[in-house]
This record gives sequence, structure tokens and C-alpha cells, in this order.
Amino acid sequence: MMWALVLLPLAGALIAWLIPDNRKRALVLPVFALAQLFLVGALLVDTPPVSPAGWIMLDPLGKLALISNSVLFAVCAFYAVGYLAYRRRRPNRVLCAALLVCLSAMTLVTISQHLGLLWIALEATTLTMAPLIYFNHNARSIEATWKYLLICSVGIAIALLGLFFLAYSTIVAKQDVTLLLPSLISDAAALHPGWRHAAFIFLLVGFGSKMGLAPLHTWKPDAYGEAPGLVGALLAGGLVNCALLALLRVYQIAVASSEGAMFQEVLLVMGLVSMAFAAVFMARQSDFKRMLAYSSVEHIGIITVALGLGKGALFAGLLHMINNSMTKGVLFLSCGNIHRAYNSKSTTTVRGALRRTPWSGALFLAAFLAITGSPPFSPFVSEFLIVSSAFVQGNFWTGGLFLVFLALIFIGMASTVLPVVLGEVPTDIERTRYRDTLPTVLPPLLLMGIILTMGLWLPAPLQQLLHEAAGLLGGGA
Amino acid sequence: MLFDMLRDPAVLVLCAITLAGCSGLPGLLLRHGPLGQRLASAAALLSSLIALPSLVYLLFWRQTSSFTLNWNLPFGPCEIALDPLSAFFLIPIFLVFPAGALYALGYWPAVERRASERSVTFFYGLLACAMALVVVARNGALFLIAWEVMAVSGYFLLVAEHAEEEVRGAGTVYLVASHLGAGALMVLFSTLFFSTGAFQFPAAGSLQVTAGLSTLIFCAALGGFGSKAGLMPLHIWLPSAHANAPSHVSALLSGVMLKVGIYGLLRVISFFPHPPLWWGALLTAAGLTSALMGICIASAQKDIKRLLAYSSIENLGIICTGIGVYLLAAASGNRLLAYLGLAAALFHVLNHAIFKPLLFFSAGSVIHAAGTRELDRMGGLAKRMPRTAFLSLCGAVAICGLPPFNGFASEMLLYLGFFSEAQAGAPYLALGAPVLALVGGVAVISFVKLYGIAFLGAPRTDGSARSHEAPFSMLAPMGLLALLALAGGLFPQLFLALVNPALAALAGPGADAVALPVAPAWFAVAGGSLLVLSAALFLFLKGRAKAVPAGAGPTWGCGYIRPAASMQYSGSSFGALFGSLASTLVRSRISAGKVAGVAPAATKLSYAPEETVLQRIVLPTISIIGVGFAFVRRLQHGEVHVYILYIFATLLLLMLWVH
Amino acid sequence: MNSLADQFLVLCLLLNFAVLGTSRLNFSVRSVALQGVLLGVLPALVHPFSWHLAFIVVSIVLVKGALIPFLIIRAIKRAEIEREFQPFIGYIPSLVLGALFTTLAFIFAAKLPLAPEHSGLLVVPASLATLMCGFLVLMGRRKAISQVLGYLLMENGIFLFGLLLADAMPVMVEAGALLDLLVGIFVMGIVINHISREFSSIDTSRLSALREE
Amino acid sequence: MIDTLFHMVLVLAMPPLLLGVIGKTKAAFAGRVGAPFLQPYYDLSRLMRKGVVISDTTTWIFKAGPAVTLAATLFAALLVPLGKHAAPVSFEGDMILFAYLFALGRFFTTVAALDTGSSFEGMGAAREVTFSCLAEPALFFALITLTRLSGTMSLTPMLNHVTSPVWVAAGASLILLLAGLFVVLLAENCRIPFDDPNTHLELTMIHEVMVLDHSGPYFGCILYGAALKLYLLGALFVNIAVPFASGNAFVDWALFALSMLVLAVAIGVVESVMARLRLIRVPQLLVAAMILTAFSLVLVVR
Repeated sequence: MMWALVLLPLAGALIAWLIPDNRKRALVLPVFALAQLFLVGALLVDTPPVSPAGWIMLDPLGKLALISNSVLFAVCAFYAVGYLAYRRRRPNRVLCAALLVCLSAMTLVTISQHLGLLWIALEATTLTMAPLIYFNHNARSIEATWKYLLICSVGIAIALLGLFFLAYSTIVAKQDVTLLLPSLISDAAALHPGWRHAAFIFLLVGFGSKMGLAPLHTWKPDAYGEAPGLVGALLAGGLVNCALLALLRVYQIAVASSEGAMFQEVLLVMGLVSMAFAAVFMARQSDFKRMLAYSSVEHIGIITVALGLGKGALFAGLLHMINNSMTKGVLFLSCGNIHRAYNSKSTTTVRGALRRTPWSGALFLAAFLAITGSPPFSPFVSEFLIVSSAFVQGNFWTGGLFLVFLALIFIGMASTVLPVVLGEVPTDIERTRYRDTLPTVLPPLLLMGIILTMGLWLPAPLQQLLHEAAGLLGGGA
Repeated sequence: MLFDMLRDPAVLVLCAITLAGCSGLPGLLLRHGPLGQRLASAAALLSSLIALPSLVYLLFWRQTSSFTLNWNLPFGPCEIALDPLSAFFLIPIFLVFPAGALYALGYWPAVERRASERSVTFFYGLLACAMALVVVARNGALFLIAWEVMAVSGYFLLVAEHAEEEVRGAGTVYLVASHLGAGALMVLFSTLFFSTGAFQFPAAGSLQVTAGLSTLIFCAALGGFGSKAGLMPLHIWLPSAHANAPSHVSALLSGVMLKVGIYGLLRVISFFPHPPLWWGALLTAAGLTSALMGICIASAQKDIKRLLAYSSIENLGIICTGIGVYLLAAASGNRLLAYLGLAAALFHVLNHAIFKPLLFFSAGSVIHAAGTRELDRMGGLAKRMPRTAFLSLCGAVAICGLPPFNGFASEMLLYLGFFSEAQAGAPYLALGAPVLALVGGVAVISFVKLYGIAFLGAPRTDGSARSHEAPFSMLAPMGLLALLALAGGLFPQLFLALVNPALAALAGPGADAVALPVAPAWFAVAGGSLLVLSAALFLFLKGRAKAVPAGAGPTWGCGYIRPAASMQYSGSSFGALFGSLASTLVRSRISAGKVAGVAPAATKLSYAPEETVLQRIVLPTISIIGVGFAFVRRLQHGEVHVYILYIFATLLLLMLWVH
Repeated sequence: MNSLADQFLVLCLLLNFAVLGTSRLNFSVRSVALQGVLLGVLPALVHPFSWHLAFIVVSIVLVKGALIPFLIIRAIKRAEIEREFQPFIGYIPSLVLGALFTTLAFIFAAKLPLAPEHSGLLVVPASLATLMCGFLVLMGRRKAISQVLGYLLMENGIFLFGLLLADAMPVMVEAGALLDLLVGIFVMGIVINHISREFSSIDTSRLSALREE
Repeated sequence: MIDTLFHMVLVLAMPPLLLGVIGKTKAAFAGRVGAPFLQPYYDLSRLMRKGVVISDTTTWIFKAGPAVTLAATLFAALLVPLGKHAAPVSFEGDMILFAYLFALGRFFTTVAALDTGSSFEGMGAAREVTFSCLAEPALFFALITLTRLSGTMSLTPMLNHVTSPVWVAAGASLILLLAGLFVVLLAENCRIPFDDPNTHLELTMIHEVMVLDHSGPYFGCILYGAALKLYLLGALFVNIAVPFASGNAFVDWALFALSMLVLAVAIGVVESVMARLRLIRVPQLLVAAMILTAFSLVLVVR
């Protein structure tokens, strides 16, 4: 069953690769995405036990990431059909196949309990994303791809060294060498502290550069800015979660090693630094896709702050992981539509999107409000919980800084988004074919619906899952 | 069962709140035609017909009912309650909301405003519902949710005409300011959570915390609620927001939404058993400053709605002063003063919710008729829209705090408070009275200017010459409000009967059992005889004028042969004299063309009052921060090898930190 | 035997400096390849023989010593570049920094205790030093090819550390390292091809259009 | 009852006399014979019989202005005690109503002026509202001082409280207060040095220029209202300045009437010996009055 989860998309990728026709090939995406989503549903209802060697298991943390990835991917897959219909001339064989391979790799990340396997899967997601970012085949996209590839490769290499350190610390502690999560957690306290520290830092920097924690985030604006909106959504909502999940695994070990406090402190600082960077870079941002990239840095920062706070904030941090994925999905898809409609992503040209593409404009505006933590959307719930738990822990400085950064970011983002959405369409811009249609608007609308619903009504099973996952991270319900 | 529940007035109020929130929904579904808007207005009227009697009943019997809603957000039980304080603040909502909905039928008709009518109608209902929810919420998270929904609906209403640059700018400033305010509220509720261990509001007077924490809570509340209430210098969003929104929305924003800020402040203060003295001093000072500055800047405005917006700042300042006086008195144990301060504040809340919407409605009618917001382009409207002119006159007199209208009654209470303190040991508080008198004087300047320039004299432009009387749907709500304003001035005991329960809920039972120094009957005597006397004199003079030979002709131009309408004293020149005296407070930019030579060419002189805090402080600060940010942004310079340096440096630093 | 391994490691360190100090790309590629071969042989010196080990040694020597250098040299030929002009960090400063980092690596490694069976080996400092020299090349050179070389150096450093685990860990980690190397370099190679097609140069300093103004 | 009757008679009948006395005093200073003392009464009766010319621009507000203003002033007349007698209407806080009634009158006078659409009248209206809003705080400072001295918030007990012992105790403060009040009195009634009620040079006038277009009974109404206002503020002044009460009601009434006449002479003297201030100096004088009254408060509080 579990392997089917990984193999099914791979099979889809193969089929997509073999289909010769551009238009029919695109249809493979929703079919397999849906199939995978159903499979995920089935596995959530009836979770199989751990695999014989202990490498594969779906624990609550994995479930959370799996749910958000699969839902986001399914939505993006449906969107892809409408999106590719506008770009008939561009061959999409690589895109379709790589998307499905990426799904497979992302799924593997969520179900693996072995850090080595997890690392390989993560590396695979990195690599499959490269052709996706390069989809537009121009000078800017190749530059973005190169930077993405180089920085993420360096990061992932550092993470590998971190894993080696971790493994070696078990040798030094005279234990059986292993990278299996359960045994690492149970023996965490006995591992040699020097190696353990080094491992944590290397893993943090490694996975952090994949997640986009500042100042390791430098590839993000370029990649997000140049990739198609659909790929951006997957990068910001899917890939980031995978890297985050990897970090969460490290966090589990760190917390179990009775030295969680140190790791949390580091995370707190990194998270706040990321938010600060995002705040600085979002001010006067004239490219709204790059702005979204910084927003992604910000939200990774928020989640990291939540991890750094620990305790009650963990629940909120995990919830924010899902909220961020969903909201980023809406943002990237709607802003992709706007980009297509204006053939520009500069705020100097793009004005009055609400007139030209009423649905995409409205979605973009609503998602902007959602991502900046306005109720009644779900990111409010998680952000407010994080702030309040900072205060409840007596960590007033963190809470205060957090709010200051949120405020700065709101100002920056508002001054970019609002002019794009409101006002009159400039008269002297290029005419494009794009108009809002059902296939390109319904997917983000669906995500928006999820965000709204979750902002008012968090399903009990999800809460249960979140509590369990937070429990794994040491934050009891 | 259902019937039994519906007999509970509190349930009825909740139903009305829901109805208000849903009022715009049919309009969203019905794509065309005015039916949706009519349904929405009908729903608004119905909700108010349900709510107002229930609220009066609740207040009269001083009932408190609380409910726990079923929600599953992780913020603890979702409690809502209707105590006298909540009920009191619900009254303005259910007064202004239906009035505005009715007004919108004529002012923002679905047929003419097809692009924005549906969203305006929907968010208008949502705004009222959210404000009501804020007032009844007893859970910090629910409060915040409702608060933000309120702010965001306000934003969407405000940018109804977003094709205009000015509207967009105003919207952005508003949105940012309210988001920052919400940030302060997050601090507030988080700190409360820290102190009490739950998001539910503590019961009145039950919060025992250290001085530091209570300071933090108070400052956060002042930041969050004060910015919503438009206290100086947190008011920067207010003038342009109220000026650029559709007028019935401005009425709701100004008449009600600002009061929600006051409600929040009062609610937070009520948690504390013994608010320290300095809170009162701070609030009094802030209130008086806002009142004085607000009205001084108002007198310099040339945009009719901006003038009204600044006057809102003034009125909120007066309310805040009342609260400050109450806190001072409560801390020093002076029951009479406490009563007078708080009663004045609450009374003024009601009053401002009556005459400010009235004035915004009249401003809307004027703008609708004359096609401009600029006072200097209006004039002579009283001839063409006599009913609107009459009702606006009532509003203008009321807002200046002149008898026999309601503004006088509430200001009188505050004056009595100040004067009664003059006899006490340290009569510094009495110094508020001259300040308030000055405020009253400047208010007269502002509103004589508003009324005189807009309605009287000769039309200054073709637009105002072609203006027309407003339809009944716009006049009816104005008439109702004017009538209420008069009623409040003649029979303040009616309004005080609503104020007293809320006051007792805040200041403790028995706090309202203070004998008012002045018998309310005097208001009726004074106002009544004033009305009768004026009417008698008016008729007498009219009779005399009929008896003697009468003539008509143009206005005496002091010998000038060709007087023209453009030669009339304009609003800008009317305010300029006071503006020159208060130039430290009121800055304006005057740009004039050059006049040279023997026969100079035609030139223009324009005059624009400045938003001092926004343009001199906030925007420069933001641009300085922007420059600083631009410096940091060079870090992202596109050179990938340096990006790798960042990774390496991070790795090294973290390793050094950990070891 | 351990002393022989240590001599190999010292040689690796020297090769780091060779890469840092030269402007000729061909020489750099060969140095990195040689380092790869040395690393490939090392396991055979440290660990007792097994078929698994033999397989690793052979495959690593093949990949690091032959395949990758072949790919890169082909790219160099196609792009017609031989030297790294105007590096971001000059050659002399690079050498000095390299020396500094190597020292740092030794200091740092001294703080990390080794398992008894590895005590006395230079593996950890050599690994860290190679890693840091890789970073130095990545940070100091502008050409995409040089950056790939830097990445390879880094990978070598990591692989070096992996030697400590070679007998204890399951095959997976090494396979992972190999996979990473192979796929990473392969994809980078493709991208470099595209870059040279798009910009008719593989000078990454041209690749700085995407930035904040 | 008899006091109320006296009060009404005095208040309704006497005000124009003050104008006559002022006029006579000024004439005497100028070496002229001057108009008779009763000239203002003749003027009023003539105006009531004269025809009306009404501008086409105006609305009903133009006609309501004088009526409302006079009504407000008349009601204010019921609040001020004349001499050491009780006013017909007295309650806690009536002094606030007193001040606000004048404000109401001002509102309607200025609005009526703007109704004509004349630039001159607009100018006058702007000056009127601006200067009186500066006079307002001075009046309130004075009222606070009196409240503090008397311990009451109603005009009648407040003013009746000012007797010789109080003067002995707080003389300095009361002198400052009187000086401030006198300035307010002159400013509110548009006397020299603030305004010259006799010139018709439009550009320098305040009050007169606002009523240029009123004629006939309406103008009479305005003139009478202005005299009444002068009378009321004068009564306020005299009540403080003359702290004596004989105990005999009739003597007191006579004393009061006499003091009012003396005040009128004093105003006439001031008007004769002083020149009209430049317009930009007016606010400075008003602020000075405010400072005087504020100091009187400081002295009392100290």
C-alpha cells in the first residue's frame, strides 16, 4: 500500500512521458493526482503499520505533510490542464513527467522513517524541480535554475554531512549505527554531545537552505520569480513542507536528546532573522512573484519561530505549515493568471487586475489578506496562536518582534498587492489572450474555500492529528 | 422550544445580528436589478426593529445573558454575552445601520452603481454584523476575528470607487493602520491569556496582575483601540478613509465603528479592579489633545467629508476625555465626578452616533447633488434642497454642542464634572473646561463654515446650481436622526436611562445612583423656551415685515457694480483667519501662480490643508526606513558565489554559537 | 596501514591547495579527479576487504576519476575556456584562506572525539578542510565550471567523512552519496550546457540579472 | 416675584440706554453735544416701522438669524442676576448654558451673514467666529475662578457670593479677573478697540459688516439683541465689580442700574481714548485676557 503511494505517480510519469500529444498528456496529471489523493485518503483512514525494516511508516507528522502535499498537488494538477491549454506551443513532456516524479519523491519524504532514505527523496525533489523551474527556457529562467540548483545542492550536501555526523555520534556512543528515526530518538540522550551538536547545526543549515530560511534563502526569489505559477505553488507549498518535515525529524531527535532548548533557541533566532529579512525585502517590491518568494521566507520563518517556541506553539506551527501551503497555492496560481493576463509581473505595468481578471484578482486579494493573518482565514488561527503562546511563555520580546515583523511585512505586501489588484487597467499595455476561465480559476478557488473553512471550523480529525504530531515534537496536547 | 427561545430578548438580538450579516447575501446571488439592494435594506430595517426594543428591554431590566457558541477553533470556549455595556454599544449599530441601508437606496442605487453596488451592500451588512459581534464577544480570539472582519469589510466598502487614486491611497493607509491596531490587540489578548490562562474575558474587576503587566495591557489596548477610535496621533488613517468612502459607509464608520474602539477601551478598563490614576490622566490629556487638534484641523479643511472626519476626531476626543475623567475620579474616590465623566462619555457616544451620521448623510446628499466634495465649489444649495438644508442645520447645531440639541446635554455633563472639580483640593482638572470651551468655539467656526459655504449664498459652480433635492429614502433617515438629536437635547433623561445601566455595569452597581447636579427638566425648559421664543420672534418679524413695504434685490455689494458668485467668501478664506492663528497646529500648503507686470495674466491660487502627522512624520519615517531597507536589499545582488558565502558564514556562526 | 592512509589524506589536502592556487581549469579538473581517485582507494586501505568494498572502490574510482572529469573537460572544450580570469577571491588570498581553513579544521576536529578504532586518523580534519576548500572555490570563482569543481571538492570532503562509516553503515548512504554526486553533476552539466547556449559563456557573473535593485 | 418683575423690566428696557450713554460720553469727549440718551430707542422704533429689502440670494435662514439670536440672548437674560438679587432662572450649570446661548446666537448671526453671499459679510462672519472663540476660554477661566471662590456652579449664588469680604480675601485675583472680563466684554460686543460700531469701512469691521444686508425690523431686532448682550455681560462685570449690598432691595436695584450707567460711561471713555486695534493685534489682546483670567485662577488656587 505505502509503496503504491510512491509508485503510482512514477507510473504516471512514465505514461506522461510516453504520450506523444501535448494536450492529452496534460490530462494525465489530474488523473494520477486524484488517484494518489484517494490512496492517501484510504491510508489515512486505515494506516498500515510500520514496514518490516522500519524504514517506511506514516506517522502523524508525515500524515500532515502528506495531506497538504497531495491536496495541493491535486489542485495544481487540475490547474495545469487549464494552464497548459494557454501554452500549447511549448512542449510539456518534461513538465508533466517531472511533476509526477516530484510528487512521488515528495510522498517518499513524508513516509520515510529512515533519515538516509528521507535525504535521498529530498535530493530527488530538488533535482526534479530543476527542469520545472526551467520551463520557460529563457535567459532568466536558466539563471534562476542554476542558482537554485547550486545553492540547494550545497545545502543538501551539508545536510548529508550532518547525517554522517549523526550516524558517527552513534558510533562514538558505542551503539549500533543507524539512521532509523525511532532508535535515534530513543538513544538521543546517549549520543555524544559534540557530534550531536555539529550534526544538528549541519542539518539545520542543510535543510534550512532547502526550506529557505534567511540568509540561506537567496535562491528563492529567483526560482519563484521565474518558474511558472504552478511550479511556484508546488515549490512554496510542497517542497518547503518536505524540507520542513526533514527538519522536524531532526527536531524530534533534538528534543529527545534533552538538549532541545539549545536547538530551539537556534531555531527561534533563525526564524526571527528570516522574518526580518522578508520584511526588508518585501518593502517596495516591484515584482509580485518575487514578493511571494519573500513571503514564503517569512512563513518559513514563522513556522521556525513556532518550533523554537515549542510547547503550545508546536500545534500552531504545524497548522501553519498546512495553512501556508494552501494559501501559497492560491497566491501563486492566481498571480500566475495575472502574470499571464498582463504578460508582466512588474507592478508598474500590472494594475487593476480586479477589472481585467476579476476572479484571479479577487483571489489574489483575498489570499493576500489570508496570508497576512486576517481572519476569518486559517492562517490567522495559527499566527495568533503562535503569538499568544510566545506571550504565554513569557517570551514577550519574541512575541513583540514577531508582531513588528508581521506589521512591516503587511505594509510591504499591501503596497505591492493593492495597486496590482485595484484601480484601472493601464491603457497602453500589451493585449493577451488570457481570460479567467473555469479551469484556471476553480482550483485556487477551491483552495481558498479550504482556507476559509479551516479559519472558521477546524475539522476534529485534523485537530487530533495536529495534536498527535505536536506530541511527537514534545508539545503535549 | 423555539418560541420560548425567541421570547428571550438576548436571543432576538443575536438573531438580528445574524440577519444584519446576511442582509447582503441575496444581492450577491441576484445578479441584476435593484431587488437585492431592496431586500438588504428591508433586512436591515427588520433587524433593527427586532434589536432595538430588545436592547432597550435588556438595558432597562439590566439583564445579562451569556451564551457559549459551538466552535472548535483552539481558543477555548466561544463565549458571547449581552451585558448592559454591550447592549448599550449595540444601540448605535442598530440605529445607524438601517438608516444607512435606507439611505443607500437613494444614494448608491443598484441601477447606477452596477459595478460596486453588490459588494457595497454585502460588506455593509457584514460590517454591521462584525461590529455587533465585537461588542458581544467575550473570547479574545472571537473578538479579534470579528474585529478584523470589521476592519476588512470597512476596507472593501472604502475602496468601492477604487478607480480613483485617492481612494486607493486612503484604503491602503486605512488597511495598514487597522492591521497595526489589530497587532496591538494581539498583544493585548495574548497578555491577558498570560495573566488569566484563557482567552475568555475576565469578569469585571477581577483581573489581578502586576503593575508592569497592567501597564502593558493598557498600552496595548490604547494602541489598538485608540487607533480605531482615531485618538491623536493615531488618527492618520481616519480623515482620508472617511472622506473617500461612500457617505452612508462614512456614516457607519464614523458614527459607529469609532465607538467600537471606545467600547474596547472601556471593556478592558472594566477588567481592572483599581485602574491607576495615571491612566485617567493620560486618557484625559489624550482626549483633550485630540479634541482640540481635531477641531482645529477640521476648521481648515475644504473637503466637506474630511471636515466631518476631523470633527469625529474631536468628538471622540471628548468621549475619551470623559472616560479619563471617570478614571481619575474613580482612582481618587470621587463618585459624583466619576458619574459625570462616564455619563458624559457614554451619552456623547450616543449623541455622536446620531448627529454625525446625520451630517454624513447630508454631506452625501450634497455631494450627490453638487457632484463635488469641495466646499469651495458648492454654495446656494439651500435654495434647491431646502429639506436637506434644514436637517443639516439641525445636525450642525447639534454637533457644535449648542442648545437645544443633544450635543449640549452631554457636553454639559462634562463641564459640570470639570467645574465641580474646581472646588476640590487640586483643581487642575477644571482646566479642561476652557479647553472644551475653545473646542466648542472652533467647532462653531468649522460648522458655520460647512453649513454656510455649502448651503448658503449663491452657487459657485454650475454643478451646484443644477443640484436637486434628495429623494425620500435619503431624507427619511436624516429626519429621524434630527428628531432624535432634538429629543436628546430636550429630554436627556431618556438617553441617560440608557446610559445608566451601562454605567453601572462599568463602574459597579450603584454608581449610577448619583443625583445629577442639574435637574434634567431644565434642559426641556431651556430648550423648549428657546424654540418657542425663536419661533415667536420669527413669526413676529415676519408679520412686521409683511406690514411694512418690502423690496427685493441683489445682495448689497458695498458699491461694487458687478458682483459675481465666485467673489463670495469661500470656505478656505473663511477658515484662513483662524488657520493663521493656529498655524502651529494646522499646516496648509498654499501654491500660487506668479503675478507680475502691469496687466498680469490670469493665475490660480490653491490651498491644501496638510495631514501633518501623516505627511510630516509617518511618511518621512517610512521613507527613511525604506532607504535603510534598500541598503540591506543589496545583499540580494544576484552573485551566486556570495550567496554561498552566506551559507558558509551561517554555518560557521552557528557552529561557533553552539560550541 | 593507517600511516599510509594518513599520507593519502595529506596528499588530498595538498590537492586542495592545487585547486585553490591555479587559474587553469584543466589542471583543476585533473587535481579534483586525482583527489577522487585517492578517496576511492582509501576505503581499501582502512577497511578489510569485502566484495561490497571492492564494488564501492571501483565505482568511485570510475565515477570520480573518469566519468566526471570527462564530462567537465568536454564542457570546457565546448565552451572554449581555459582559465579563470579575475576570480572573486584572488589566488594568493585563496591559498592563505585555504591554509587558514585547514588550520581551523584541525582545531575543530580536535574537539570532536573519535571512536577508538578511528583514533589517530586524519580523516576528520581532512574532510572538514576539503569541505571548506570546496566552499572557498564556490565562493571565490566566477565560472560555472569552477563552481562545479568547488562542489566536487565539497562532495569529496563529505565522502571522506563517509569513510568513517563505510563499514558500519548500510550501503544506502554511500549509494546516496554517489547518487547525489552523479545526478547533481549530471544535472549541473546539462544546465551548464544550456547556460553556454544561452549566454555563449559560462561566466556566472553574467548570471546576475535576477536581483533586487 | 417683585424682583422678577424688576429683573424683566430692567433687562427688557434698559439695554438701549447703555448705548445712548456710551454715545453721549463719546460725544462729550469729542466736544460735541451728541444724540440724546434715548436715541437708540428712537432708532429701534423707527426700524420697526421701516420697509424691508431682502436679497434674492437669501433663504429663510437670513430671517431666522436675528430671531434665534435674540431668542437666545433673551433666555440668557433670565440667567444673569442683576445686582445682588436672584435671577429668575437659576440651576447648577446655568453659566454653561449662558455661554452656549451666546454661541448659539453667534452661530445664527454668522450663518445668516453667509446667507447673503456677500464677500464682506463672509469676512465679518469669519472674524466674528474666530475672535469670539478666543474670548470663550477667558470667560471660562473667570467662571472657574468664581466657582472656586463661591463653591457653586450657578450664576446667581456665584455672583451674589462676591461681597466685600471676598474682595478683601481675594482682591488681586478679582482684579485680574475683572480686567480679563472687561476685555471679553469689549470683544464680544464689538466695541473699540476691537471693532468700531460706528464706522462703515467694511474691511475693518467685524460685527457691523455681518448685518449690512439686514433692514427694517430684522435690523432692529439685531440692534436690540446686541444691546442686550452688552447689558448682560455688563451685568456680569458689575456684579463682581460692585460687591456691595445694602440689604434693601430697592436700593440695590438702584445701585445696580447706576453701576451699569457708570460702566457705560467707562466704555465710552475707553472708546474715546483708544484707537481701533489693527486686526492682527486683536487675537493678542484676547489671549492676554485669557492669561489674565488664568492668572486669577492661579491666584485663587494657590
